Formats: sequence, C-alpha cells, structure tokens
Amino acid sequence: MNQEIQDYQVQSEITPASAEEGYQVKLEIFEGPLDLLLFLIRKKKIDIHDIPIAIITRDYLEYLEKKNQINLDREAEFLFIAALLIYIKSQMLLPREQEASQEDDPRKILVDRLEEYQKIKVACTLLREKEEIQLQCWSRTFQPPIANSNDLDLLEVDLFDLAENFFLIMKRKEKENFKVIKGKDVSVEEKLKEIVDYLEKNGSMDFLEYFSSRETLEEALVSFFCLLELIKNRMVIAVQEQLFQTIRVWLRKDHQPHQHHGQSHE
Amino acid sequence: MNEQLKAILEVLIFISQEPLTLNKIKEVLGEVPEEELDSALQALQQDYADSRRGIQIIQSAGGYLFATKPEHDQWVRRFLQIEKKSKLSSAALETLSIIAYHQPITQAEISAIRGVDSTYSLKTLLQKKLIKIVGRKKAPGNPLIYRTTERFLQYFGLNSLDDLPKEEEIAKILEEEKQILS
Amino acid sequence: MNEQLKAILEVLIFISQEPLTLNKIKEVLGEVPEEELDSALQALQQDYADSRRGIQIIQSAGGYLFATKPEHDQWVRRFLQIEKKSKLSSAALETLSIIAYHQPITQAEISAIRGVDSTYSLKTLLQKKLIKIVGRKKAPGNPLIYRTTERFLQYFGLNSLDDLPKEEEIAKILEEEKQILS
Repeated sequence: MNQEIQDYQVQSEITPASAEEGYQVKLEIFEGPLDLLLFLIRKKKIDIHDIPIAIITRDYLEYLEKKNQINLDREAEFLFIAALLIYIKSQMLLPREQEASQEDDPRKILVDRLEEYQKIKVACTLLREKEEIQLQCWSRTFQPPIANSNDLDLLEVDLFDLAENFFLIMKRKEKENFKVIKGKDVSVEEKLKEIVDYLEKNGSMDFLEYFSSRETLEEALVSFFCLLELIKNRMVIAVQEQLFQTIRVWLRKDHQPHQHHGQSHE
Repeated sequence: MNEQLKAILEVLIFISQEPLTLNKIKEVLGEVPEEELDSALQALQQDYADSRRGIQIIQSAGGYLFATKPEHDQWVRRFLQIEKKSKLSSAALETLSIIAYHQPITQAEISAIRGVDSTYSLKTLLQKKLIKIVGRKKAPGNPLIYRTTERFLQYFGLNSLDDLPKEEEIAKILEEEKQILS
Repeated sequence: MNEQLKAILEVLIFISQEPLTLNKIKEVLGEVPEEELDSALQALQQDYADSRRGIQIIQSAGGYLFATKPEHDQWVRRFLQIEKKSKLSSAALETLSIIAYHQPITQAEISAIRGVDSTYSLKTLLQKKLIKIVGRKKAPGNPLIYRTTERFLQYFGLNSLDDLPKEEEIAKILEEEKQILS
C-alpha cells in the first residue's frame, strides 16, 4: 500500500510546495478529493465510465478515516465528495422500471468531473516538462548597460496590480502614523561605515530586508539617508527592478575602500 | 542576407527585457519587407543555435528573447549562488492549467473543477504574474475574471495559447495509460 | 581553443549585472589555467567584434560585459522611447491607483497620500488618456480635480468604477500580507 502511494507520488510529480503554500508540504499526498478518487480508480483498474460506486465509496471512506494521507485543511472538501458518493450510491439502489439510459445514470455528474480533472492532470504533466526545460534557461531580468537610461522601471499592469498598489499604500500610511520613534543615538558616520563594511564583506545587500530589520525607526531612517549619501557619492549602485521588489545595493568596483570617512557629509 | 538588419535585430532583442515581438520591431524599424525580416531573424537564431555558443535566441510569447542554453544551468546557478529555480507547487500548476484551458474563468469555476478552494494558488499565480484579473463576470456577485498572461507563455516557452498541449495529445496519453493499467 | 569554456564565459558575462571580473570567474569555475582563460576570453571578444554583430563584449571597471555597439545607438534610443510610451512606470501606477479609488481628487491630495510630488505621473497619465481633468475644487488656490476616463475602464475591462476590486477581495487573495501588515 505504501509503495503504491509512493509510486503515485512520483508519477504525478508532486513537488514540495513553495513557502507561501507551506502548509501543504507535510500533508500533501492527495491534494484534493478528485485526486484521491482518481487514484483509487486507477489502483483498481476500473473504467472511469463504469465505476462500481459501492466499492469506490468504501475505499474512499477508508482513506478519509485514516486521515494521514489527505490534506487536513481540505477535509470539508473531501467530505463533500464523500457525501456525493453516498448520494449516488443511494440513487443506484433505487429500483428502476427499465434499463436506465446513460443520461440517467446517477454517476454521470461524477464521471464528467473526473474526466475533466483527469485531462487537467495530464496537461499538468506535459506543462511540467516544459517548465523543467524553461527553468534551466536564464534570461536577463535587468536592463543591460545603456547610456541615459532614466525611468526604466516600467511594468505591465492589470487590475490586481492597481488594487494591490492602492491598498498597500493605504496600509503603509496607516502603519506610519502609529510608529513611535524610540531614543538611542545612531550616528551617521558609524552607520556609513557599517554599511560599507557589510558590502565589502558580502558583495551586495537586500536593502529592504536590511532596512526593515533595524531595531528602531530612527536607525532605519539613518540607514536610508546613508544609502542616499553613498549613491550621491557614487560609492554604491542601487537598483530596484520593480515596484515593491527589493532594492539591491552593490559597492562600486572603483570605489576607494574606507575613504568615505569625512567626505560623507558636510 | 541583409547583415545590417541582422545586427540591428540582435541589438533590439538584446536590450528588450521581454520577448521582442514583430510588431515592436516594425514600430522601431519602420518599413522593412516581411521576407527580409524573417530571413534575418532566422539567420540570427541559427547563428546562436551553434553548439559553440552559450546563449540562444528563443521564440516565446510571440517574440524573440536571449536566454542561456539549458546545459549551462549549473554555471548560472553557481554564479548567482542560488538553488535550482523552484517549480510551481502542484496546486498552483493545477490551477494554472485550468485557467489556461478554460479562460476567461472565475475563482468559483476553478474551484469547482479542482474540487478544492483555490484562493492561495490564485494569489501565488497573480504575484508571479502568470495570471491577471481582466474584469468582472456579469453574474450574481459579479466575480472577478482571470486569464493567463504573456509571462505565462514565456514561463512555459510557449509562443501562443495555440501551443498548449492539444486535446488529442491528452486523449492519446490517457489511452496509453489505460492500456498499461489494464 | 577550449570551446566549452568559451561558451560558459559567454553565459556568465551575459547574466552578470555588473562587469564580470577575473576573480569572479575563477570563483565560479574553480581552477582554470590562466592562459586558457585569457585566450578563451580574447576569442570570445573577437567573435563579437566582427562587424556583422550588433553587440560587443567590452572591458570596463575591471571586468567584462555585453554592450550594444555605438553605431546602433539610434535604434536603441528609438526602441526605449517606444517602450517607455507603451507602458506605465511604477510611479504612474501608484498615482493611477489612488485616483481610481479616491476620485475626484486633486494633485495635492494625491501627493499627500504618496508622500512624493506627483506632477510627472499626472502628466504621463493625462497623455495616455487614463485620467482627465474635470474642473476645479472650491478651495484655496482652486486646484484642478482629476478623474479616471472611459479608456481607463476599457483598459482594465471594467463596466463601471463600482467594479474595481474591493479591499476585502484583494485582502482575501493577499491574506498573508494582511497578517504581516496589521
């Protein structure tokens, strides 16, 4: 049994979900009820157009009881299909006056869904192959060096971008109003040195990350002014490729190490 | 062969951050005989297809784009110091395929096909710009409508939606599977 | 000539955002005989120096990088101009989103929300006919009032402004962000 499940996993190319869908990682064996149902049908080598509903329902409920092979966050959805199975089973038990035509088959509603889902599953495998190749090809995500290239942070927008932008700006505003500046002197001199040292050691920094991990708002603001100072003095290059993406900062190759003391501000 | 034209096309493809479309090329270059343009583009692609080259010109999302060849993936990753690019989760891929084949489509319709709620996957896909919201459906509740984007095509190396795996291709695979199983 | 090495160098120079230095190359490739590296780099540079190529590999700030050849500058500029015209900048998008949700609105009100002056963005949006001036506010200075246009609705596939995604809808899709921000 276990072996079969593992085989199934390999076949259907279940990959660890990305961080934002992290809750699925551990539990992901059967993503959804249709997934489980298709698995049971394949395991029993059943023709999808002639499902022995009683048997499949029993198998399905067995899995549901064990619970460890289904995604618990999806329990309600698994139960919904269970209810559908039981309903179909009861319909099939009803005595019929004559041989039912295909259209009257109470299983039809389920078969149609499974067929559609099965097609999508195959399409997924085919797309996965294409994805695999494409992920190995790298295009540039930045504008190559071109003279006079101001205002190049251009993007295509859709309704989501528009709305997301607006609500994020509003949230940002809201948050700003509640920030309290705590005391603790942060000297610009020290901060400049700290940033340059960091860059010399690490090559580049994710400024947003650095910025938001500062202890106080004051320290964060001082860091920001230091960055502006460093850009002005042509010590570093800072690039933001897109709105809400991070700002990456590099030390310019031709900068003189540790000559920034004193020249940094008047 | 118009070598001058070829060189200019190389420049334009090089500076474009997205697949460079024929329309864009014509907009920049003005009047150029179609055949001349085609043959220059083909010749350029062939130049780079040479096995001694590390980069290539690919045709994707209806345009031309420079990219590294897949066999050098490991060097790129060593250089950028990153792990293998992460694939879409199976939930996201499932959602995306459904949108690709059934667009324009609403969230409720997607969830109905998958049998599970698809909010999280939609978010991932929106943020990766593989799908976009294109308006609202004239139906109770006026739900938002989704479609795949240009970036979707690019992500899978498709030139257009017509390049999606065809119904017959899928049917053939299902048939084969059936035979193996029985 | 080590063709394999040459191809890898081409790849590395291509994806490097900064001039690619010898040190960086060695860091990625590990041990490579100095002469072999030099001759591969030279050969690569020569390949591109060919007059039939539009791009070149130049040495700058102690490293190698791809750049367009100066004789094609006019085409590069034309391309960038057209590119700029056809898309929105992030500043313009921010401004547009505020006008969409807060119309009618004045420039001062927009700038107050964004925290930066928005004159330039407004100009861009007016040129693209995504917003229009609908009158003046009865307030000190009689500032101009802005609204989105029909074209704005068309562009985003909306029937009316009521169809703009609601905060709850976006919040639902963005659930995690909401938790971080609140």
